[in-house]
Amino acid sequence: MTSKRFTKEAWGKAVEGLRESYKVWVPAKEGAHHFFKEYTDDITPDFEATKTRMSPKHTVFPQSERMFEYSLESSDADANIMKDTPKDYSPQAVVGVRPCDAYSFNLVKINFDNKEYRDPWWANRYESTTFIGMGCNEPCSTCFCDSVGSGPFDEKGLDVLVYDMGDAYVAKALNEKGEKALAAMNGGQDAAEADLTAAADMAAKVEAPSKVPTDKLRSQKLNDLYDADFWDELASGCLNCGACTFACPTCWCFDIQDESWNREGEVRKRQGDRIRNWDSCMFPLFTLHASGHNPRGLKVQRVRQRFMHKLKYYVDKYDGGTLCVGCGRCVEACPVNIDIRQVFELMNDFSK
Amino acid sequence: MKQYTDTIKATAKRLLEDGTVDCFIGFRKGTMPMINHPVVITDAAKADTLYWDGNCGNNLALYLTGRKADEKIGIVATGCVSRNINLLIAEGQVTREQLYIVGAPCKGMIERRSVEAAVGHREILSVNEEGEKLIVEGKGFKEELNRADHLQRNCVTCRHHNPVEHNDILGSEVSEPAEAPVFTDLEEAAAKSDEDRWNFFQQTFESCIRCYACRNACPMCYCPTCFVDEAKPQWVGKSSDKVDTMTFHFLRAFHLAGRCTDCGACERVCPVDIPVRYLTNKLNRDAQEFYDYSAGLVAGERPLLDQYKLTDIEDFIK
Amino acid sequence: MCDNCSCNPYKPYPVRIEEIITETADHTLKTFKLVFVNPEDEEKFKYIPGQFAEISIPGQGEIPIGIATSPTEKGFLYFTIQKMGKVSGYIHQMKPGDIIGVRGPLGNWYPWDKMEGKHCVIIGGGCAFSTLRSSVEYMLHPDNRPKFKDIHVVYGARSLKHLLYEDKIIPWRERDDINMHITVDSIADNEEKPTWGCNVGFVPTVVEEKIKDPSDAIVIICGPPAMLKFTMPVLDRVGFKHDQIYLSLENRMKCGIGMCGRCNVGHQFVCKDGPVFTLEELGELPNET
Amino acid sequence: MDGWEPKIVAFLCNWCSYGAADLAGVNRLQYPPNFKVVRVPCSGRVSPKMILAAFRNGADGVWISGCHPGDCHYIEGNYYARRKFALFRTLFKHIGIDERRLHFSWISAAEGPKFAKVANEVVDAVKEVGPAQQLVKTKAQVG
Repeated sequence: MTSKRFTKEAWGKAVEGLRESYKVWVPAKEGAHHFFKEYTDDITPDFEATKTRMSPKHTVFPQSERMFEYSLESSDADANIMKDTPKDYSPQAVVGVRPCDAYSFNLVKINFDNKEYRDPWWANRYESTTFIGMGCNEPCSTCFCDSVGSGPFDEKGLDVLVYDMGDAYVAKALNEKGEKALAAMNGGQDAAEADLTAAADMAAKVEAPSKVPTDKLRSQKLNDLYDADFWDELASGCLNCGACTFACPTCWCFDIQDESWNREGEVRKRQGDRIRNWDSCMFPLFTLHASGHNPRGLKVQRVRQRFMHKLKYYVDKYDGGTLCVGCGRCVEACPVNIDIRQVFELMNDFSK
Repeated sequence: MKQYTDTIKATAKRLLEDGTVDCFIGFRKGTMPMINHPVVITDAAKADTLYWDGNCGNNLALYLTGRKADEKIGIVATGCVSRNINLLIAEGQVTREQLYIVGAPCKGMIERRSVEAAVGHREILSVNEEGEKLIVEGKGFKEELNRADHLQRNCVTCRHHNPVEHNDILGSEVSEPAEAPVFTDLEEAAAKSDEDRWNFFQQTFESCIRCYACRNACPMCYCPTCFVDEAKPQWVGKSSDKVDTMTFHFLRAFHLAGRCTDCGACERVCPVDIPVRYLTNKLNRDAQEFYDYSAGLVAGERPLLDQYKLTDIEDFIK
Repeated sequence: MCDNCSCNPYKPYPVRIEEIITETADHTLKTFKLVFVNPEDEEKFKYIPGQFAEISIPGQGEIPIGIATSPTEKGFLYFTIQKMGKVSGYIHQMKPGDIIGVRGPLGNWYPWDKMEGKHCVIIGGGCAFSTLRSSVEYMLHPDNRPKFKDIHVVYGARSLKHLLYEDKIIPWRERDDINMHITVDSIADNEEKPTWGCNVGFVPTVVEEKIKDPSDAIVIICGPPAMLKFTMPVLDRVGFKHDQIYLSLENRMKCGIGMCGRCNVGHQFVCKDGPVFTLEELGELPNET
Repeated sequence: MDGWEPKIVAFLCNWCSYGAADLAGVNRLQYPPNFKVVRVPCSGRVSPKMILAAFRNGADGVWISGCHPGDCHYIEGNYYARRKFALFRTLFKHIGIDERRLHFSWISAAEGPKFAKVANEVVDAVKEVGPAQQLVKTKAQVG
């Protein structure tokens, strides 16, 4: 596999050049925070950005996405028939993605692309995406990636791993996709063996500042955790807003909505769209039946669902790790400081 | 602050122990700098975990709605929170008899974003309030800031620092500025053309992610079914489309006309830093100008839009 | 790279409403007879009794509804829909000839492999009888009937006016290869008692009276929560083990394919891992329905 | 814009302005046909979300008309409406929408001529501002 060394200036140019063959996403500052933005002429990438406010999940799974479109005008021959809407699956690259965020796509994949069903939009976009990740030399204080199966230099979700060596970036292709992307980046030189050794040495020393326990989650009884006594107080301060779920790289829940509007210039000729939007288990509407019955009508039930899904249901269902990559975004985004690190402790160390 | 914290702990413990209240609503110290964790405790043994400082900007009156009618509730209330309590009583959401209000005279809450900006967005590991100073520490830096320079914007324009309704009060009342506040953003908006205002509105609210934190943080947003969630008819779409987002924000703000105490909770909780008070403040100022009305100042007073005078302005009606 | 072909699990097959049958006198339940606009779609829509589909109305949305026809009935699908929310309210106003969509079939089905060679007890109440209609129709088909031993069906409705599928259930009573026990909660004084011998009483009571032997039998049950709550103890008393009892659940759904995240009970998705679960499986899950 | 005619949603109180519209018609008073009338039990019944719904669905203007103060069939509905709309109007302008799109009037059932006059004024005012673009729900701007 190829490895290249770029000066920081050359790297900036190389990423810019990558736009010729890829749609490129980069972290860029907007207001006080960084967000992953499509790299256009009016965007200034900032590869020093530690953690973007929102995860890069929207690069594969946009907050709102048109699924189908249709005419509601009965005089049209194709009225009420769902039509595919044009999609662009040309190659895209998410540059500067952090290893934890990239790993989140591995965890989410089983939801959207499994042996029973394949979500065409998520799966096609995922396949067309190359993750060019930036290792974390200095993880934030809220990070706990290495407790949950990822790490500051975790390669699992990445196609290229980039080390920030202070004066230069060392980029290492990890697979075919990565090779291809790296080949499309001009201006670097082949990395020397010493570069790679230095990078590996540096990476080996980095640890996420926060730690969470996970060893007992699998063996806990599901119903014991469900009935545990800590949920009420934990949930008491929750606003039931969706900030945590929207910021989270692994929260995949969505809603499907039909909306219609008047065709331009014509008042009664209706056109419609079927759109899917991010949804949140924090919202009462998420589970409300048309009859008015709601299996998760109480705040505490919804808070429990979020954490149980991440730290128990997913763990049990797929017999793997947690549905959490330790990015710490929810800890930062939560307006009432509900801290998932504490929930890990409560759930892992729970005894009846 | 230490004195407030100690008194809150002791009061909550006493009230829960002697059965004056069934639960007590307060804050715990957060796990991160500049954010605390609102909590409802029912166990006197946990009173010791309560805490108070300048990062208690969430409006605790939020937790008063939807509770049982016979539940006795203890709550810490700053000026704005006490006004919200008055409103909730007037709107029949809770009764005064249910409540034991521990008043907290307030010198304004700290604006996290402002402190973060002041240290150039380096990661902050701790912020300590020492008198009028804020000691901000992070990896490799320690800076001292003036507390007064980093208050929530609503606290700067606040004229009601002391609780208007309380059973006990923490410490002594603080002085309240007499002069009328200046709302710079409203002044600027008024000077703009319709088109510029529209563009500003659109750009400001465009980054909304529809998480509804602003709505959910507001103690006055307690409708069992919010208009956003209504399906028959559906008033507003749920995608991140601009028109839907703007419709949501416009109507959310309007539902607070004459009911907003400008506690700033909505703006504080926004994960993408939208200045949502831009809309509610306009309504607050017009309520003041047209009807000489500020929400929740007088116990028992009906909300603005639930009352009228024969002489109300009508110069806009043909 | 094929969201344009038919393997897109979100894309409904266009269907035409062929006929609308008003099932109950209060007009809250209607059965919609749907015919595929493209006849070749019927081949693709291969279903097994117990499955459901998303009824897709452009401009309104989708609702998950149990398939009431049996695969042995060719050329059309039945969906019995209660007027309730936005989409079901809308379809109740639609007319024959209107085009809508059907997406599926979705979910798992009743345990037909396990039921072979066994006695079968089918218990249903209210509008939940739809997938049970499908099941009985399927079992009574000459090709299938020999596979099963005795068939008992207990079906309850609120009143005579709320009985579904009278064109089927009354003739079934006459057959000697199935034991139909139809019951209504009550018959009003001014109502004529039907000549075909309807029971009066709640489903659990009728189950207690008619079902005596749990050995070598499978129970499939689908109905409103109250019916389930009071029938379960009866089944216990009769001696059914929890792995002999299969329930069909319902929950709010959107995608129907286990992706959108809302219909889970514990770690199981009602839409994909269900809707049919054994009572034993449900015992392992949180009581959150 | 040649030949463009504004679409205006008029929320008319059943007890007064709706009757006035009738009366104006019966008296053959000329007023423009640009209105889609929604009959409401009281001007106080009109909720801000209804006004927004009109604009979202392509209205170029909205006109709300109720009984004169003191004449409300429900005694005081229009007094509440007056406060509500005073604030609504300023918020509407605050977000940058031209106030000429929004009209309010008190017209009794006997005031056929006033109805015709105000109707003309409303149409003229909306024509001045032109077709509405803001807050109109069209194809969602999403991925």
